[in-house]
Amino acid sequence: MTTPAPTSLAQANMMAVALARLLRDGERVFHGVASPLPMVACLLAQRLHAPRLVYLNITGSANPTPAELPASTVDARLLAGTHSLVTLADLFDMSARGAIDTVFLSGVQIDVEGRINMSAIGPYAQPKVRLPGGAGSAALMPTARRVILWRTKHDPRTLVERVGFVTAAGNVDRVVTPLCVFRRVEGRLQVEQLFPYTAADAVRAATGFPLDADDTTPVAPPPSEAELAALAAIDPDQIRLIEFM
Amino acid sequence: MTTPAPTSLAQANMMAVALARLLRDGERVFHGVASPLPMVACLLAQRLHAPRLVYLNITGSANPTPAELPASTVDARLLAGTHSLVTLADLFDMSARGAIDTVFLSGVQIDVEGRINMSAIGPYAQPKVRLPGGAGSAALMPTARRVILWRTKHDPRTLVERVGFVTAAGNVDRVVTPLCVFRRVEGRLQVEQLFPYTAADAVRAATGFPLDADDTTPVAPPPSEAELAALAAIDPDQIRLIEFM
Amino acid sequence: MLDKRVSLHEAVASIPDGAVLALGGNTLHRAPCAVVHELVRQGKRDLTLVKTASSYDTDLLCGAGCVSRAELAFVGFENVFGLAPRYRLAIETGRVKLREHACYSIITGLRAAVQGVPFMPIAGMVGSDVVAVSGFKTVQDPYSGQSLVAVQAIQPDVAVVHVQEADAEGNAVIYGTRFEDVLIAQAARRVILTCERVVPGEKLARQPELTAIPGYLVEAVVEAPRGAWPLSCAGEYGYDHAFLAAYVDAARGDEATYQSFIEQHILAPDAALAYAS
Amino acid sequence: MLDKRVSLHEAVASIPDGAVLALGGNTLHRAPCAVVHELVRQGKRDLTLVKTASSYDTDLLCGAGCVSRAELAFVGFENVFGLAPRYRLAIETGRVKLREHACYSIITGLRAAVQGVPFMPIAGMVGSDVVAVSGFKTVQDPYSGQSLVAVQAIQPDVAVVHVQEADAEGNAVIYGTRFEDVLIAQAARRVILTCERVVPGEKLARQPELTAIPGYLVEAVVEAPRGAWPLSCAGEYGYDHAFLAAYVDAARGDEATYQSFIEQHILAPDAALAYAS
Repeated sequence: MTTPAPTSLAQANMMAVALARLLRDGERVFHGVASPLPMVACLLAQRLHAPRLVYLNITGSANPTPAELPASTVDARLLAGTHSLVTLADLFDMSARGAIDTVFLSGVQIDVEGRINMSAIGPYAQPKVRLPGGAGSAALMPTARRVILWRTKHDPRTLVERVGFVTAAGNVDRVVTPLCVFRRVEGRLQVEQLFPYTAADAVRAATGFPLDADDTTPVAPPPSEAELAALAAIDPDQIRLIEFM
Repeated sequence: MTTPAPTSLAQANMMAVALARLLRDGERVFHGVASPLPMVACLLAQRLHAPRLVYLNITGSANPTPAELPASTVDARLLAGTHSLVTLADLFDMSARGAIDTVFLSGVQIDVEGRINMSAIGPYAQPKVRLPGGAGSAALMPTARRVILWRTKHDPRTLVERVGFVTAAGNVDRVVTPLCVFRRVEGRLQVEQLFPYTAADAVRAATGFPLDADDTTPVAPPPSEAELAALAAIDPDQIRLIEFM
Repeated sequence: MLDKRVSLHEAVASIPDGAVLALGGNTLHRAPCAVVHELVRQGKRDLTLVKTASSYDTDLLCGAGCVSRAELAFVGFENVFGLAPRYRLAIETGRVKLREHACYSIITGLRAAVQGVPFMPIAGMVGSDVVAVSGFKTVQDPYSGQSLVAVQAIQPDVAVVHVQEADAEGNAVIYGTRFEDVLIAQAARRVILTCERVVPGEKLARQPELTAIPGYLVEAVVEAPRGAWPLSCAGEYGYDHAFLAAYVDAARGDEATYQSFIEQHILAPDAALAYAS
Repeated sequence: MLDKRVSLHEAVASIPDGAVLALGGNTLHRAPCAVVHELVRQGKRDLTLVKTASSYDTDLLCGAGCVSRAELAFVGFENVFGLAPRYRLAIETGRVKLREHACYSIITGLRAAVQGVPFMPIAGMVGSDVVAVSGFKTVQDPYSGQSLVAVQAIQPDVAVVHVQEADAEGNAVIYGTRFEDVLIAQAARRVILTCERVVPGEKLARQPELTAIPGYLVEAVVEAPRGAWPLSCAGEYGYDHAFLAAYVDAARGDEATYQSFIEQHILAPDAALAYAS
């Protein structure tokens, strides 16, 4: 395990804030396993602009008020304060019947159409790397009203023209990386916002598919004082950094 | 509402005892709504010869120890002492996957093949009498390993050659009435045991399909002292009589 | 935490004529009768009822002319009072159109809605004439070729459930049997909850394992003490034998007798107060 | 009340080579690890694992050579330790044959088994290559003609679940999230329960709403304190970060290093005792 690069905290903060800003008050938002940044983003959005957001997670809790954030997002610490518990099946059912507004998912590879690979690098039957698998994504991605992808790596092997194996495909709306926010427009990812510490040419170079990002591409506002203060309050142990290790 | 005929208690006792005798130790037995006699029979069998019988009912309890018996067999009094609760859906699922041994069901009409009508007397679309409906029977009867029917009326309009409407059909093994126990042999009901207070010709006259019951037909042993004592202990308020009113 | 409490009148006013309405409880137990009575008072029409096993609730709504269609598996007062007179009459005269079910096919249809699929295969049903009269089709298992009865999704417009305890956001605790209450709450587009008492959310947070229906599925919460009356509510009260006897007696009578009973016991301005006694 | 308590050794000895085995818990949490360790000790072979999201349990069983097939949707140590090294290796070398799933298709297959039907339609899955590689067929809704992915029933031979409390008959209370534990207990032909502690049945009778798995579905009860170790058990203990770090480190090493770790920590006669510390 390597230690985070010096810029990791800035990137983690920017990503958490960017994810949170995409969330709307009153919507039902869900994340699954291995999702520290979405966990932080949901709590952040609730604290800032979306107090009525219903934050659901794979532990089956709703609107938890965790005293400390876990590194595993299936952890019982995510049950603290909840008034209800449901099973994984109940949550997937909700998405299946259109009752979840936004689902956070990730992919080891993400392609220009927003499809993800969580299954295998190399030939599927004899893979070079067997990946963890897509967990809920193949069922959630076509049924959730909106999918937000996130990935803490942004390089040409991660953001590719076409994934070698489609673990899941569906209603992807945005993709958030350490460098930018993509939006899917007419079926293809385009840079919607650059992050303040990056430049358009760096993003183009780090992306495995063509982009028209340039100096006119909008830049996301950096995390505000209020956002940073809320982040510090929610995640004092900087669990959000774990995805950068 | 009419008061029970003088012989009703003897009939109710005999039926409860006959139903209980059909139950085997260790099996899973289920009854649904409107089933006072099966409720009594399950408790009786557990107390007498089947201490390991798993008694399940539509309230979702298992092996309850009710302080008093309810007239409705969906009543919360049937939860007393249970260590678990499940839903109706869970119980029907159990039958569907072959995990229930014996199910008690009834029919306003029962035919020679053991099919029941709980739906309508007269043309289905414009019935002379709309009956309650079969509740779980259409799903349970083909899937339960064994179905025991009971009916507190035994006359030619109740036990018919062919029901006008088949609410449910399936794995019927025995039918218990106030007069006798039928067994289904090669698809047709035959008298297995006459009750001690009846005669073969009376049963033939009361049945709407041909029977070969005669003087050589076995007679059920009357309720024993032990059976009657257990009945009195389980059902001191004589809830079992309610089906005769 | 959102406070979703509204008055009984307001909650029921939000149920439109023509709605597909799923009612909680089972036979004589824990049906949302306060809402049923208010539906009669507000003169709702053309409802479709969805329930497995029902009694007074369905009988009254049919007798009061609120219902035009029903998907049901059992309606009766069990052995306590026998057949449901006004339900019978409504079906026999064709005023209410029944799509007869087994309890399990209601459950299966609700499950299909919960799981976002248009149909679900069901075990059993074979040999029952219900399959034909209710228009159930068959489906082949694409793996084995086996033929099964397929049940269409049943998605109620509104589910109404009466529970013992809920917080103001609609997290609901059911003591004793849950019947199909959780299923109808999941399947329905909207959920109206009535409860014996509203409790502080902190109570539920201490033992969230007990919460049967999560608040985020619930649109409105009505505090309705004795809200299942005259039916039972586990741990709170049994069914009201005397009232139900009087009801069934009136329901077996002629139309004038029955309507007079409804007028006196359901519609009269002070009738609602009597329930709380 | 039947007393179904048996020793860990006896319970695991009853699981035959070649069994289809469903494990409770999820990722780093409440998997029945005491049973997993004993499976390794007893040298079970040719198991098929069924689970939605797994970590150490699957990795160890694959690494110890107990597994030949798997139906899974996710195996990894989340962000805590990343990929599951021995699971990876087993798939990459072809020693374990994976039928890849989404969590929801595992759930749907289990539900089909629970409901006694050979298949069930599922929402979603469209556009995923998993459909083709795992051989999921499609089915048409007989009502609308809509095409859906159909999942075959998954009926485990044995489900193993670790819970906080159970009575001697196997009535099981799960505090916190239930994951798919109830579902696998319903779907499986046999259920083996391990628990932190056996409690008197009277405790469960006081609040039967908390019983997640009814005893009549359970064949054997093993009292196994710290039975989820080194994974977490809600309300009892967190996962053992130091042990898992050492495990993953060894699992990333060569075969000798890994087998030596298993020898020392799982197979050694006093290894089992160390878990209780």
